[in-house]
Amino acid sequence: MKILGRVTVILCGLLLLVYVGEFPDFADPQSPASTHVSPYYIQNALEDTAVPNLVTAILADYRGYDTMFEATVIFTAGLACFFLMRLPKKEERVVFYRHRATGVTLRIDDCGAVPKDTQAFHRIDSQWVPRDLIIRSTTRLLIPFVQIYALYVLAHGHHSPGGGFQAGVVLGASIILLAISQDLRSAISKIKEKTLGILSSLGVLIYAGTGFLCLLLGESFLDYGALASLLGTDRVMARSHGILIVEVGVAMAVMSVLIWIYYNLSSAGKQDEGL
Amino acid sequence: MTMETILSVKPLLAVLVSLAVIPFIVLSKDRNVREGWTFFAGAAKFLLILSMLPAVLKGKDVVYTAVQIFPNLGIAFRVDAFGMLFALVASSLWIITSIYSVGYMRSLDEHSQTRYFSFFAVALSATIGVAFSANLLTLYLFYEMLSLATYPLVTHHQDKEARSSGRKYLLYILGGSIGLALPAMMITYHFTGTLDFTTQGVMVGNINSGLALLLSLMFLFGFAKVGIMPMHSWLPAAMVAPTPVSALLHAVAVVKVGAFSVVRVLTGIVGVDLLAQYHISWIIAAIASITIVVASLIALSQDELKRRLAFSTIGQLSYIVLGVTLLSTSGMTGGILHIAMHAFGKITLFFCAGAIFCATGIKNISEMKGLGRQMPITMTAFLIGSLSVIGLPPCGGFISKWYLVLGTVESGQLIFLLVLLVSSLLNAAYFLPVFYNAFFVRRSEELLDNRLNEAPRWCLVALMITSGISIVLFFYPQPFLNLAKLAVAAAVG
Amino acid sequence: MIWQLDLIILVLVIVCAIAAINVKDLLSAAILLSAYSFMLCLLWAVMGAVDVAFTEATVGAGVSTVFCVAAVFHTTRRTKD
Amino acid sequence: MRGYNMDLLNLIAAKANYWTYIILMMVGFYALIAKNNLVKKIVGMTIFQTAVLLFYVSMSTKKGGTIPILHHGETTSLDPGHVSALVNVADYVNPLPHVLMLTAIVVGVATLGVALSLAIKVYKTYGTLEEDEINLQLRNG
Amino acid sequence: MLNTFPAIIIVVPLLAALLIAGISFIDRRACFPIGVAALLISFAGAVAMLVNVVSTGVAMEYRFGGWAGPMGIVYVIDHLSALVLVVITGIALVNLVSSRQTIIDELKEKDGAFVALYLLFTAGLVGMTATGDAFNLYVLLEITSLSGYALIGLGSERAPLASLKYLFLGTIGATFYLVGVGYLYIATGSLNMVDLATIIPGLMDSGVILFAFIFCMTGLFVKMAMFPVHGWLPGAYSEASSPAAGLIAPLTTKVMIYILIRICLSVFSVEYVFANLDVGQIMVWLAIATIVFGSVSALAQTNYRRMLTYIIIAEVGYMVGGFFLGNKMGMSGAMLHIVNDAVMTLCLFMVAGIVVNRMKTDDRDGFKGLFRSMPFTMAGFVLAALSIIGVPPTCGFFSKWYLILGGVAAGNYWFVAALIFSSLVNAVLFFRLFEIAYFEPFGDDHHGESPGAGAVGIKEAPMIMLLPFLAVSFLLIVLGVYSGRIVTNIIYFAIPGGII
Repeated sequence: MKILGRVTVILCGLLLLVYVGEFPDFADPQSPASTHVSPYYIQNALEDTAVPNLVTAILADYRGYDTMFEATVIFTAGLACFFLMRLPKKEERVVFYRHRATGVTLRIDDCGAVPKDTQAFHRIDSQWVPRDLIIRSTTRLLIPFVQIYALYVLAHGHHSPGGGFQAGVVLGASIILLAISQDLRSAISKIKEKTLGILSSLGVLIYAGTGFLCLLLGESFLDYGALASLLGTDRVMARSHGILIVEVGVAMAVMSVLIWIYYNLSSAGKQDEGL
Repeated sequence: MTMETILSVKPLLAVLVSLAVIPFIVLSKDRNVREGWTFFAGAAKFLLILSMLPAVLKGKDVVYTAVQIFPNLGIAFRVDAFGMLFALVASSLWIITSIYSVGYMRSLDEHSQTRYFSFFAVALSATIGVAFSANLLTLYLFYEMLSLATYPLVTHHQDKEARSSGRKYLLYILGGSIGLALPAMMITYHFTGTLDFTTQGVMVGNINSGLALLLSLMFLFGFAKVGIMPMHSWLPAAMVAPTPVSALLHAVAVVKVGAFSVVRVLTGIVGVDLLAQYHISWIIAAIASITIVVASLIALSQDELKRRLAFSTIGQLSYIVLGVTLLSTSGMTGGILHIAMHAFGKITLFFCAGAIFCATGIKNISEMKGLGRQMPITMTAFLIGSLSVIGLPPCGGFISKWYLVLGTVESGQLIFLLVLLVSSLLNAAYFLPVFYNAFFVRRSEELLDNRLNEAPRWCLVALMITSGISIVLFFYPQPFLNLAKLAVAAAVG
Repeated sequence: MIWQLDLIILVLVIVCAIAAINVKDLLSAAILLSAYSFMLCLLWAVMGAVDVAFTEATVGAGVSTVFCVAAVFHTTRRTKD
Repeated sequence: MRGYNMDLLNLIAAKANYWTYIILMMVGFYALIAKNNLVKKIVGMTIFQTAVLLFYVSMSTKKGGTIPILHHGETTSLDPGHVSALVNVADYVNPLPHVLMLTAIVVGVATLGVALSLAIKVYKTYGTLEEDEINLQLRNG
Repeated sequence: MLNTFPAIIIVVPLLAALLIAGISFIDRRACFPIGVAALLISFAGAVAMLVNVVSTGVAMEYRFGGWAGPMGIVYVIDHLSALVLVVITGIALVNLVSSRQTIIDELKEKDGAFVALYLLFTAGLVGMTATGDAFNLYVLLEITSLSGYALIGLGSERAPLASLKYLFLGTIGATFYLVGVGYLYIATGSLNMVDLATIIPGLMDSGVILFAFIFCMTGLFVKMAMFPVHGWLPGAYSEASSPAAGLIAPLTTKVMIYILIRICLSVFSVEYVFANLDVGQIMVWLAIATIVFGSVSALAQTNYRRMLTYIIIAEVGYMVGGFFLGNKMGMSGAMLHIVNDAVMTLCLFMVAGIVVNRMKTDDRDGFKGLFRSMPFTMAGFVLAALSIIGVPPTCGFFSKWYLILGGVAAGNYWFVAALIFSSLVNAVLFFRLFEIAYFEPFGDDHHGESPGAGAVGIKEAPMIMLLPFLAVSFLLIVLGVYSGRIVTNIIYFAIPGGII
């Protein structure tokens, strides 16, 4: 198998390398790719959509339909991970409790009664290490800023690199950071799986719903110009606003899906003890 | 010659009527009601076919197109003399066979008789469909339908033996039809652009001699039901079936459908002229005669009565093919006529074999010593049947064989005359000893009771009718003879 | 863009990739993968694909690595190749 | 066949990215078909997918082209009617492949997530990630 | 109204999927009806479009976001794609309805997620069929694949491994396709299929286009499980849960073949594929290898569903070979077989679903005595088997009819021989099953009541499974009878004029 693989790979590679010679030169302004369709975007994107960030303009308007399915892809992934991994809640297992003051750790088997006094005892993972003060406080300080930055990325996606997807990833990363620095349960107590599931579908629903709204308003699907009457602006600005709306949806979906996947992966579906 | 046609739905009805009663057969609680439906269907079918006879005798064709699948091809029916002859034989014999089956199945208390009668009806619909089909596609459709409908009948006993023989049956029949007949049909369609049966055949001018020969052979072996060697060995294997099924298989439906299809294709698709042009007809005739002789020789060595009958059937079927490939008027007449004559003779023999089994449980010829005293009617009918199959007066078989002999003389191929004579001698040699055993050999001492012990009444009625008919056909063969002559006229043009 | 820098990064990318699939420890493979993604992200930035670079940095170097680590944490670090 | 009659350095400079993409793709491809460990295969899969990104982004670049975000002055000062006249296509790199590759990255991470969760399930069933050991268990029933 | 249907048929399942995924966390009972309703709407839309396209004779075009191609993404519904859309939505609908009980039994509290993924899968297929944009096709392909991995992965105990293998190979295939699109883009600068078709003839002898073709074909071959790269299919389809298998097995390979046809005909022109490259012969030989391999290895299987998977592989060979014969008969045979084979496969997998539901096994021995215990199911099963074998008047016979005529017309008798061979093998396979169902368990004597009659009376599948199944098996005959009309009224329009 290895030999076969090597041979195949080397043959394919050589063949491809030879034919690279037929490509237009690297960074050649006259290559077909740079001369056929893309000039239209570069020249007209601004007046069509009033969005200087061409990538955002194309992403959310010209090829907005692709992007809707991009969001659907990530949503599908989250749903798939849930579908594959999630295990029904089982009570019979071994849990550990730690006495805050003394550091004594109680190992409670199936039938044992868990201590009620949460002030004195707190639940810990089976591979528990004492919390590092620096990490905890840094992350606690960091997370809000990360999230604010994410919101900036989302809001400013029209004029600068970024947009719904990046913002969503950053937001998700902030929660994942919380889950890693604390433990999974505290993250889950902040955002429940149910919330994530609903949020993720809601995010994509915002996107598809906006498109469908345009369809209902008599224009074609995802033609934000139709929203002009609702938003009370001209068609161009309506496109710009429409892009913002769907970006918000994408951000919601991506954030919640990434957290959702992380919950399931890091706890192998139990959603109880994580990394 | 321009054949005037009548547009009528009757052919379709004749095909469907026996399918239509199946729900009633299945749903009827009481078995008498069930058999009643069977007889009703048989009568209705027979009458429908009979009602078309006058028109056909006047030289008109009854045509009907059920479904137009391709622009120039569909499920279409065309009733001409040849098809009418076959349909008459099949439908009339179905009624008699049903009478017989009632007696046989009940006396042996066979299981799941409902299934038996239902598939019997399906088989008959398929047979009539083959008889009336106007193009090769329709014929193929009903041919396959028949193969599948007879499978549950052949394997009725559902034991290991039935399974192995059912396998053999399907292997030959389906293998032949899918593996040989289907491609041959497609190739024909590709080169000629049509599959309709026409008087002169469709291949002339479209297909060269070598391909024509190849295709004819593919059809000959592909329609394996005709039992041309080496595609014959499913027939003896299928003997595990209950006797009425064997009777249906060997006299009425299956094998005759094979013969019918081969003749249809040779005359309607390949065309007489093409057959005559190159030595195609001679080659097929040679294969047929080899089958005749070899099958008769094997039949001599069989001790189980039904197996002997089976091999005799293989031989007799090749008579039909041989007669048609003689390409002389009387030869073809004889061949086509033989479908009818052999049917009545052979079904009698099978009825007798079944009756003997019902009454005494004997299967082998060597045990039939002195059986004549015990069941005289059966053995007399057996004598008549064997005379008919051998081709001696006063039985219908004589007529067809007579025309065959004439045909060999007309076409001047005396080698085939020799084949016919030799095979007749062999037929006599393997049938008469049974009769001789039954009547003139003393039963061995220990079980010496000469009291009458006949088969169930229903069985006796059936076999008396068939033997009677085969005698009548000697004196009054006109209906079948005229049909056969018409068919030959249509084929030769 | 400076093609020397471009070349250097390209070489680094290849090195990271080959290392990632040949290292004998899955955790290090995950980390090398994130290094690889980060190199790519630099490459995108050099080529002016800022949005792609941003996404690659967040997803490739960030979230994918976390996923890989989580998976390795729940399976095993051992690997034969 | 312009690629052939060039001297080597230019050739490398002109095509280096495409070559790199092919090498990376082959590295990933090799890991995918020849590696024995499932997670290794997944790592290879990621490399395999990201190589395509390199291909697309490389074809989007232009000599002297800058990032595909129009300069702010133009957007604010003028009414949109004249923007197209002012924007010079050669100044901005081709944004379309970037868009496509954003989608491709998302697809990549989605596939990664699903693949990893499947791998965890496989490990829970067979207790190993090595394909040959799994096949051994399957053969022994 | 009608001009929005190209969007409706895909957006409605998508919205429904999202809705269900959300609702499944609140109230799971609402999921199933929503899914059925969405598929119903989608199916009705597809039928309406088919009628419209056939009656008017012009293809429907839909511009997403109001942008005309090549700037935006455009959907094009022509005769063939409308036909395939009807097949996809119809099969998805029937299978979902018929497998409701199984869904509740097999995946208890995850039924909401299942239905959502099911709808996403369907939406992806619909989009792939309708789209006129090469990259959009890739995105939808990935949606289909991801949901497919998930649906397959939650099956038997071995399912995750099978699904992971599928994921690896599927990713290779999809990525190859993506690279092919990239090569097309770098050579032409466009992603829109119509636009590409206008540009490519000028670049006939460019190596980049050649590699684009090779990459696209390789990717699609992996996805449709042609012979050398078929490895993922048997495991994936036989280990999946029966509702998932009933959706994925009939549709995936067929849609891939449709896409192959579409890309060959309307992106790379006929001249390029058959005249300039002249790959027809090679592809037909590949197809012959696939047919023979699939049939032979199907003989070796004792598990019913596993056997079916190898038959599917053989059928893929039918269609690819028929298409690359390059003449009118062969192509129409391939396109007709897309429809017929989808319905046949659905029928056979519904049998598998029923048997698994009743006998708790899909092994061959599970069929013992079924002819007596569930006669109606077996009647439909016999119909489906006859159709696969190719016995008139079932639809399988007629697509085979066209394929064989195409083979004869192209003078490629090896292909004809392969077709005949595989029909014979299918006959052997299915009659082996019938024997088991009909003879076993053996009784000692055949008199009186038949073997085992007292043991099992008639014990049919639940009506919600049985009725759709019988309807589908009856559809086999209807399709067969109308196949001539389907070909002359729909499929001939999909074949370019140059081909005789």
